[in-house]
Amino acid sequence: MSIVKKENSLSKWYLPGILKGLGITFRNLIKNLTSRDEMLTLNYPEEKYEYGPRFKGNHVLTVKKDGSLRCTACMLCATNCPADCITIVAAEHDDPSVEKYPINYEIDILRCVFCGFCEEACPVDAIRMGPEWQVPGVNGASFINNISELAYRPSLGGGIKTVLDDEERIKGGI
Amino acid sequence: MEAKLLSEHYSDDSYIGLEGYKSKGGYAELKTAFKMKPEEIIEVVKQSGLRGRGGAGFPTGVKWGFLPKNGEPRYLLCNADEGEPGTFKDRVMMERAPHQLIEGMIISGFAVGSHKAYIYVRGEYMDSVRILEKAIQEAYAAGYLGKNILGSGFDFDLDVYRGAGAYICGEETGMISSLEGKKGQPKLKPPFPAIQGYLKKPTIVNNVETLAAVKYIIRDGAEGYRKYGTEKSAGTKLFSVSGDVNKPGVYEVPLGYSLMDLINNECGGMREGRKLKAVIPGGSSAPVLTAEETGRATMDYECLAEMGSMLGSGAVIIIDETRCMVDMLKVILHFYHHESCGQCTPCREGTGWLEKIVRSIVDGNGRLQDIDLLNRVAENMKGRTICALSDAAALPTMSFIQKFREEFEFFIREGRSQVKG
Amino acid sequence: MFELSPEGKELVKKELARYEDKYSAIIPSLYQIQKENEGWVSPEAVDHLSELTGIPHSHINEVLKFYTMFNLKPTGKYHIQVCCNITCSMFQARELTDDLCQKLGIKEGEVSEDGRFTVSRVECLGSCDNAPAVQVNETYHDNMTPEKMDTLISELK
Amino acid sequence: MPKCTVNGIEVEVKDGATVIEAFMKTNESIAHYCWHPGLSVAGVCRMCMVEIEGNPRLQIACNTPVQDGMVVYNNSEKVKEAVEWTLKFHLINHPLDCPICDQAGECGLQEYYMSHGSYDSEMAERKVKKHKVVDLGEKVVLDTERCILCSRCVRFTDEVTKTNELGIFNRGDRSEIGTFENRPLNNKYSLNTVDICPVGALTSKDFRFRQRVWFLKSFETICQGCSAGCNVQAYYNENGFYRVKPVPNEEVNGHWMCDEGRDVYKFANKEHRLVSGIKKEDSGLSHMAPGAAAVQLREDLSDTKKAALVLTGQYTTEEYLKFVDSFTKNYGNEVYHWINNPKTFDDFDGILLRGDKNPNTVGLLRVLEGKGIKSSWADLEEKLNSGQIEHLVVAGPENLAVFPDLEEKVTLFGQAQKLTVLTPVKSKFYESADYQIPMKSFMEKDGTFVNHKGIEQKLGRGPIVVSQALTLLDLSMILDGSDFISVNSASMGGSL
Repeated sequence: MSIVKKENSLSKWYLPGILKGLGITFRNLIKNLTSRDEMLTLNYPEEKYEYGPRFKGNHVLTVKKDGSLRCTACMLCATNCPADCITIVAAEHDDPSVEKYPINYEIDILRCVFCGFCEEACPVDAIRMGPEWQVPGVNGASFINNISELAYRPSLGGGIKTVLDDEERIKGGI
Repeated sequence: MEAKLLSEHYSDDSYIGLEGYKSKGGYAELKTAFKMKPEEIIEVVKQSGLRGRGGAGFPTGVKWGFLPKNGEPRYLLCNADEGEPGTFKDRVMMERAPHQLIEGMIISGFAVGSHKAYIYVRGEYMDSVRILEKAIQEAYAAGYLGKNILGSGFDFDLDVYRGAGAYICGEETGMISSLEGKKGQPKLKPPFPAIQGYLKKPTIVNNVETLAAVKYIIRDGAEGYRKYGTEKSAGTKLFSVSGDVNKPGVYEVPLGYSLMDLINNECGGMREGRKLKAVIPGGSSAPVLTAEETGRATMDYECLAEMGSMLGSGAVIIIDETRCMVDMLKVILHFYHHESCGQCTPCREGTGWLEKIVRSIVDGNGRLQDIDLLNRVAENMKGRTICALSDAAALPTMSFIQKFREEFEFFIREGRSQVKG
Repeated sequence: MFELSPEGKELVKKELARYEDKYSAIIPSLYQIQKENEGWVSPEAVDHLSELTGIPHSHINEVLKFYTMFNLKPTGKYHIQVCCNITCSMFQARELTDDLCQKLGIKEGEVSEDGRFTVSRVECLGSCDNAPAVQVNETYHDNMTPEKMDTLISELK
Repeated sequence: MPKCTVNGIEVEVKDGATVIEAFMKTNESIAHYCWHPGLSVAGVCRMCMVEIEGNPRLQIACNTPVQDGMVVYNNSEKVKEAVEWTLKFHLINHPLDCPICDQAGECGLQEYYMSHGSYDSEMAERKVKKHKVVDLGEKVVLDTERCILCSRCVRFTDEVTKTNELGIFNRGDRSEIGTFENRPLNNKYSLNTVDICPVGALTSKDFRFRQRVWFLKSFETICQGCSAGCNVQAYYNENGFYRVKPVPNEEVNGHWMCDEGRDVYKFANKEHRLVSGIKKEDSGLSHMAPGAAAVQLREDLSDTKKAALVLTGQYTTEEYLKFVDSFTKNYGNEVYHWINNPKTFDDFDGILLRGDKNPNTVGLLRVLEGKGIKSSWADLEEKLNSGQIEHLVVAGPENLAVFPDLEEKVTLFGQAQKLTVLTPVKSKFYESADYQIPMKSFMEKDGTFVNHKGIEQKLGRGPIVVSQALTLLDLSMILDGSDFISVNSASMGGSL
């Protein structure tokens, strides 16, 4: 981008430009000090930016009304995952109306590209991409999220419940 | 104009017993038949134009002709599993004239070369079973059944088998399955029963009325029998009339008889003088006729087929103006859903689907597109299965919708029946 | 454990010999079992019959569950079967059934408290000229009305 | 031999063949559920509708015999619509279980929905509910809701095993398959019902939920479980083998295989395998590369005067040829045949199962005969008992489950001064051996098995599980003096 500046007599001198620039800086300094709401930057990490509701951050496994995992271990997310970062181990559930559920569900968050394909592939609304994204860890292992992290981490407050429950599903004949 | 051929003595109680039956000319034709050659009997039956009275209307003589021409053992089965809603003529025949059937069966057995025959009676007809069993005992005692009947050298054994409640056993191969001690599921054709039927042996299955009529064909000859009825639908037929008429019951009239005459003359007109709305002319699986069509209809195979309906088993259900057709269809479809044997997918799933759609209309949850859906489901059930049960559910559905569409639309729009207010 | 009476066993044996194929004896034998077993066929009875005839129990079970005249639950002494098919339903058979159930305080298929009655809807009984038709055990009752039904019930008691 | 035209392709079929068989012969696709070449015709699914020229009504191909000059097609609009509707009827009461259903990915309903359906469901009513997760004994789980009542499994138990466990109960859309009172389906061929089930109604407990089928690759090989030599398809992914299924071969196994044979993939998986060569030394067991162990074995054997070889019928003919040749050339003619279960060796259950639980007994006997080796087991026992054998080399079995006498025999072999066990699998009984050398399993190598009838069948090599393991061919090269391992084993074929 080229900016064409109009030559005038003042611009030939050094000092006026400097003073003008300092003026802008000083004005903003005062503005930032007096009205902090309008400040454009954040004091990260004390302050965090709030993203839109459709932001694709760390995964959340949703739960049913009774608090158990919604996931049926169909593996469609793992199939659809382009980064191959989802590992699921399925098992037989005692309740025949549930039948199949994951005993282990791991997402390697360092491999994840946050594309959201898992969310789209899920037939039962069991996985969603949540608002969080900045989760620090001390070694590689701490970036492999398991069920307790994905479904029941403290920030979720006991798990995100899906709207449709089994009873409603059966009632609706789905 | 009642033509009493088979039903001449039905009102006579003594006709049930052997003595009474013999005094009215019973077992006379058996002697005549034994003087003929089996092929001659088949030929006479062919000539007489007798067609199956159970529903399909297939020429009986032709059916007999399908049997292999060798000495292979074969079976004659009498189909008395009368389950078609609206039909009750076979029960009347068995209970009023058991020996007539037995005599017809011996002659038919002689004609087709069978030495073992069964009468498959539906389970509910316990009275018929008792009466038949007693009659068979009498016939054995009198030498009409068993070895070397009347010195003719012909052996014939007859037994009664009691069904256990399944409409589908009225289908000939379903009946054979049931007789073999299996579920009464119809068998794949080919092979046809005449080639491979009961226990994989050639088998002929005929309706009670068909077999009983053979006696009269022998008595009157082919020409004598042809005096009744029309060119293509020869003879007389027993009609079970029920519904909104003053005198429901079994009436024997020649084929080709006017349906309105049947209602007005034989059945004493409409009940309480109400207006005729529709007639189901051949049992619940026959497409319905409107009042206007009823006025033109004659009771024979051709006329009804031309009108898109069928003669079926001759069960005439008269419906007057106070009846809701949507509700009637629901009852009919419930029946077919209940009775589908579950073998072929289109019928198993389709009958249930049809009933559910009509039920949701009756419950007030119908959608206008349901009417077309019903039609399309029925259309795609037709002719896609082993037996005709799926057609039997599809045909009335299509005809009800075609002829009484506005009643269905009213029901869906208003959530209530048009006629019951 | 259910076991057929000696006469029942005799009948089964006779039926086995009566038809060309032993499988044909299943239906008559089940009728006999039903008669001796309070109006229904229990799984033990199927086992018993299988042992008696040498026919696989799954086959007997197939037959048992296919035909509607075999009851899979105990029934009352009088099994009142109301035809609710086309002609009978035109003549208020369904209302009659509901009425009857209400009077006896049972639902369809249940046994009344005194063990006397079971009510069920059945398909066409072949008595359409006398609609609505009712079959109590093996006897037909024609042209039923609520009043006639009341009389019938009181007679059966 | 009548000729007919199928979708424009002329084809000649056997007398009495049906139209569907003509379709199969031309490789024209035809939708079908109930028809199975190994079972009787039921004609109930109504999917195989075809149009026959001169017949206004659509017919089912599976029950229509081919007549000479018949012109049949199933690519007309009329047929396509009929098939789509029949599929609709199949699906209206089918539960949406695909996410949890093991059959997903190889399901007939999914397949035909993609090829013949792709419509929006018009079923607004409640579906029929039936029994789910019905336990049918040790091997099979039944879901009656998913069942499309094609009756293949029922016909299988009626016609093939003749055990009659399964039946279809009730009627209409309330029909359910099942066993009487949910009794177990425990015949020796029960898992075939799972294979032939076109939907997810019958699933195998062994395979259930362990893997989605689209993650699996497969190859064809020969079952190792007994001398019947059934043709099988083995399924695997990077974590190992998951299941085997039969492959039709009219001459050998028809369309079936036994339940025992379904377990043959298990010992080929890593957790059961011996992965390194083990030499017993005074200081304890020393682990080394298999090739190195083999070289040490060669050196050890070269000092021996009396060496003997024991062979089981679990290796390929090629291996026997070469190895027996090397061994006899280098160490003399002492070669013996270990028969694992002499009492039941000649048993046959009338369907497939053979008492001889080795896949290549006939191959071994042919090789021994060819080499002119006649030995009796009694000889070996006597020589062992009298201490006449200095070094015994045993080519042990892979499938330990069929060697009930393993412990007893290994104790017997221990009487030799030195014992070498060549084995693909680990066993605690081998711990006393001086050498344990890991071998490749039948899944990982080429070669030939000769079944009881004498039919030679080639193995299809799958992925390599233990890349360093040897074959008898490799070993014979080492015994012959080479220090290189042949190209046969590690360098070829994909590795897990």
